Amino acid sequence: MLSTKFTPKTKLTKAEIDRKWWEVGDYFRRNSLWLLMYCTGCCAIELPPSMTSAYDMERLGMGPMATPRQADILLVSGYLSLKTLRRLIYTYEQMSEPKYVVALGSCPINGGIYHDSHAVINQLDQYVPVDVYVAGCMPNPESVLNGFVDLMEGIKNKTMNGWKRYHEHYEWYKENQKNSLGEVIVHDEFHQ
Amino acid sequence: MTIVNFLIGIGIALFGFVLQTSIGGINRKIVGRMQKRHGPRWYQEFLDIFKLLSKRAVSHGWIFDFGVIMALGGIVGTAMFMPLTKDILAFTNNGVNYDNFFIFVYLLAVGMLGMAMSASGSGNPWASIGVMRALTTMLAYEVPFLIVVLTIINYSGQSSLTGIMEFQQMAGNNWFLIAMPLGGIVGFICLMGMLGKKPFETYIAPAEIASGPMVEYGGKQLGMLFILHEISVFIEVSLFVHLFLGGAANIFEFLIKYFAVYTLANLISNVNGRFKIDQVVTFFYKWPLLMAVTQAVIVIYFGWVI
Amino acid sequence: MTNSINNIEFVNELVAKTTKILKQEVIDNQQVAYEINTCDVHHLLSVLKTSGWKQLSYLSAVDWPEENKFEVVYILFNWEQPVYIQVRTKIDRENPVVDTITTVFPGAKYYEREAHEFFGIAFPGNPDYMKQLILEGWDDIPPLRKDFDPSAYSAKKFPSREYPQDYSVKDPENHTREKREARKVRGNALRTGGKKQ
Amino acid sequence: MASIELLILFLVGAGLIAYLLTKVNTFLGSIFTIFAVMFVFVSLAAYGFNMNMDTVVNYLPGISFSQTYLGFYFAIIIVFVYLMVSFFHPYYLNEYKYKDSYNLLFLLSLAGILGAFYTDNFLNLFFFFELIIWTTMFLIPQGKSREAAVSYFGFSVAGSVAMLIGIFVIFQNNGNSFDIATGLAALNGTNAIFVFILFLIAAFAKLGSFPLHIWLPIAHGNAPHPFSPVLSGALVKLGAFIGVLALIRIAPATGLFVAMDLPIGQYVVALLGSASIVFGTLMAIKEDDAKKLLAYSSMSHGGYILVAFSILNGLAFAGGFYHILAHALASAGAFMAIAAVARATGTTKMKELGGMIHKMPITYLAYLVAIISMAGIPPMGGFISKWLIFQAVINKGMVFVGIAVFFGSVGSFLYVFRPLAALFLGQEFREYKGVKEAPILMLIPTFIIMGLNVYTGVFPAGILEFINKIIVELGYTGITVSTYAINGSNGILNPALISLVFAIGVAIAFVIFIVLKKSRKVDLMDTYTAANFVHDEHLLHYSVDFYAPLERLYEKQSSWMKKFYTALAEKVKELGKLGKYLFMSKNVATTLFWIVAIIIFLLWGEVL
Repeated sequence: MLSTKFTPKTKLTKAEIDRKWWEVGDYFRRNSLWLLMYCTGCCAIELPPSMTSAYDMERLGMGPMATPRQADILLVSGYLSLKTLRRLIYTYEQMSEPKYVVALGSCPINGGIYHDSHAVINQLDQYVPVDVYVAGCMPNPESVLNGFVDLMEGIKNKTMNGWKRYHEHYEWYKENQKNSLGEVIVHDEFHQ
Repeated sequence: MTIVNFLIGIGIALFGFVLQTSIGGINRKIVGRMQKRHGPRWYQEFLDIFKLLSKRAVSHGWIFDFGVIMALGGIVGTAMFMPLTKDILAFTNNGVNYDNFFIFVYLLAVGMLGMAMSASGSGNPWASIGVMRALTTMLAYEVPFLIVVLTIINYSGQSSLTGIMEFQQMAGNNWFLIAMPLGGIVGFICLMGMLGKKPFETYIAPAEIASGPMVEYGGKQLGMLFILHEISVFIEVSLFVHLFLGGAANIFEFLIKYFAVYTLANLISNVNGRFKIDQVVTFFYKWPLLMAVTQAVIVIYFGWVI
Repeated sequence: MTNSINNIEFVNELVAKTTKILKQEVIDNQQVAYEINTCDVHHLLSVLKTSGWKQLSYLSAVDWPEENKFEVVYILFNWEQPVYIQVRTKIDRENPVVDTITTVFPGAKYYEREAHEFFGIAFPGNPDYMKQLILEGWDDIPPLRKDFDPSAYSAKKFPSREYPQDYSVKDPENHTREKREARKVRGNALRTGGKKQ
Repeated sequence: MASIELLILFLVGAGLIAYLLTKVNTFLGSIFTIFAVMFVFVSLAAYGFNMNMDTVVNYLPGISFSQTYLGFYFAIIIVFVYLMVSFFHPYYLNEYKYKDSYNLLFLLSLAGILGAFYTDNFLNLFFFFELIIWTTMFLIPQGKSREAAVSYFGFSVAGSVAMLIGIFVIFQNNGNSFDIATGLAALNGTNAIFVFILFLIAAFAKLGSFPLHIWLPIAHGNAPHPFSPVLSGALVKLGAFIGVLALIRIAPATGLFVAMDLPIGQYVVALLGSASIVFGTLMAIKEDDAKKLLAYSSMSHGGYILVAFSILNGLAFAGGFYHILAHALASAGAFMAIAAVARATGTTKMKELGGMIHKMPITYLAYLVAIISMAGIPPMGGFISKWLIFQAVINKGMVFVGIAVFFGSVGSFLYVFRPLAALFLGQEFREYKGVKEAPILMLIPTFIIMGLNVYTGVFPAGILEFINKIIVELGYTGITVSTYAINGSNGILNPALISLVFAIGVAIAFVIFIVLKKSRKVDLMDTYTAANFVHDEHLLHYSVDFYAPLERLYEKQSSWMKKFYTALAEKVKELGKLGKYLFMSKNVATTLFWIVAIIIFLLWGEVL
């Protein structure tokens, strides 16, 4: 409501100001998404064509980053064995917020062709919140980029709040992790 | 010295930030076109920086934050001294210009020290390795560069940047890039080292040491380091413009020269691989140093200047 | 001795001279396998090491539940004569114990730990063989034994996605062979520029 | 009026009292030492600045004093360092074997220093020098090794002998008078060159400059922790004093380099100083022990001082004198910080330490301020002096000296950063969990030195005006200094403005930092490890062979000087064996024969 001479200027509450700033922040966030590529599986091979001149991810403001602290998106490309899942959770918790998870391929969705392996998990969103799934075995670069555009739309519509879910349902996630992994942070002779 | 001088100084630092961030973005686009890509938007670097500032970062203790503040403070302070043209300059008093060349070299070092401290304070070994490489690279490029500057100051009798600028713009004097061709080449190679462009990009090396000193930063600290980086690039490229390209009589001349120098450095960078750190040192202490000394001997002891 | 057939003959002679061969198998002209008694393994490996097979490429096991045996396999390689030698020996499946060979090949330390982890074979003499190596915090019977059911384990440990309806495309009639033929024809047509062959 | 003679006698008496008190109670004796040094410092500061000291000698036979600005400048700096260090004594002396004599020797060496800088007689100068050398020689082995004392003494004696010969030449030249002023003035021709070289040998040996530098890291590295700041911040400056006598007061008329307008002798000294800078820098980069590293840095800074004094103009002298002050403050500060760490942890090896900042933040700040000054970065004192020296070097167009000067300046970043990263920053080691900040008495001098380091960098005008008096006294024109700005030969510097702008920059950065979202605090071990679980902080602390790729480039060459001196020592040993074989043989007749032969040889032409 515009303030005129006759209507007194409405004072915004702190929550409203925060929301406004958050929307401004969202504009920057969705136009500059940096990836941390967790290249575990075969879907990683789809990333070079989507980054280089054929599809050029950089025109969307996206680019690869070296460490989880700097990145916004944790890109899980392919199947996750127990060992990699432990590291994935560790990496996810190191990322600075807001953070998003994009999972490529069918393996993180339902285990894919490894659904009956003793070492590969079946469903990633039991352990960390996944914002966008890109199905396919493997998904081609168009669908990968489409997934990212979906993510941007979602950030605009405030639906991509997996990192908030992780905070809210922290116990539930930890419970699942514990059930499947035993302990998340392992101690053995190589890590002491 | 009034408050106005300080406001002008802050304005110059802000101008430098905006200028370099835009030109950096344009250069990313140029590189994209070179690689047959569409390239990012020209204002992409602004988006990146503001996004980083909006994120929630992690902190590894007070030195981690204090180092970043000290680094950005040092660089902003250095930028406040930088003259844009021979008249646009923050600190001037009764015809005396306080823009001594050594301020830029050593006040810039405060920033570097702050960043190194903060990076080491994060407790990450990659960061320490990156700092080690950055300091070693600095040891490599600084000496030939300073020898060339020694020649310039000795020949022109001025160590203030505006003084050097005016000396070059006087009738009968050439730009130092032309007057001292060997020194000019050395200066440009050293500029590449200062900017951390390939092949001297050893201390960032994202695929090798996980972006070196910046490994632990995210969110606002990284955003501040990006601002720091943009301003320090502004300082370094402007130094080259003022020292070797005759400075600028007006702001447009400055912009053109600045854009040309930065784009050339960027283009050269994009067709090069990366040196190992010891190769950087041996490279700089072989040809650039030899050329710099030759130039200095020619100019100082023989007085031969084009 | 550049000819690999000669090499294999040389190996045959060497092994026969050293120990009793239960079974011999020439896999190809660069690989040969011998099955020997468990007690002879140490001796044979030492002899082979001194004769040039300096590298222990791999150590693992095969599960034979019908025979109730584990077959431990040592693969050796020689950098001068290109022949892989597999030394196999069968041990009891109920009480799988075989002496360590770290005295001959110190690098076998990690292979033995791996074999212990995946088959449950004990290697007395190797102080570390009980430690975990690849599987972190494993809580079931060793997974490469044939009586281990990975599917059941997966169902037990890893929650699976539940679908309200079955999305999988199942072909009631088996047309896959005809489809393959048709694809072949189309491929040929493309390759030859539309001309029929 | 404070009398020099009484001050010296007071110090000797106080030394004896301190000895007795320390025997009773270490803490009491050390506190007494602090007050004794403080008394001397206050007397000097109160009367010395205006040349109001009483130089009449009533009691000491054969000794005479006079006062100069030059001598006072050195004396006040050194006494100040002594005062600061004496605050450390109460906490360290108990570790040493002969702790009773520590305070005695400390005060006696201070007496020697006062005498050396105030005397006007060469023989007295030599006597006081020997007093300093002998007292400090017994202080050094209280630390770790006797070898350190031996090598310190060996090089010092070489310097003393050279100086003594020089003094005799002057004595003969000056009509059998030991007077300093007339003696130096009377020198000319070949004699002047001869004395110049001899005095420079003494200066190089005391300053620890290339090629007489071997003792420096050994003595500094192994000296008692509270004595290293004295060695590096104060005693090394004795060499600079002799250097000033030789380079400026004697200044023999040798050939001239026209291009640089500089005598050849001076230019050679500048080149040797440059070698000292480069060599010290490279060795410091390689060193693993923090104290030895700082010792090599002292060597490199000694090179700067030599370079400054060999460029014969007021600007360079101002740089040199200012550098003496700045380096004394910086190196005392750095060594004292290391000493505090060594007290808490028991080691100075960088590979055994880490993360001390979380335990000792004030010590860390002291070290930080000291190294900023040492590396010549504004807003600390080292920047002013280096700027002045750069101005002089550039103005003279000394290209090759320039390479060394710039190399040392950038190289000093590399080596001073190493202890910072390895000792203070990085991972926090579990074995030092119980370590605490240094006690309050040790923090007092730390704060004072920190403040002075900043003061010398922000408001150098007052000090530079005093230095101008020295320069005028030496017969050169001083530099132009206004309240805030310093005029160089080709530019103007405003240190206060630089500091202010830096402060504004930091304020801006702080505002940016504070308005943004607050960061999440995480543990030091929670770092990016390529997603590996690391539970041992030692694995995440990168401090061993920090500059390995750089070191590899010169590791073969780095031991040349050491090998040369080892070979020399071997030769001397062999000579000694020969003498032993000839004289100490079992056959008495042979020994007698040699003795008679030598007596005849010595008396040939005199008596016989």
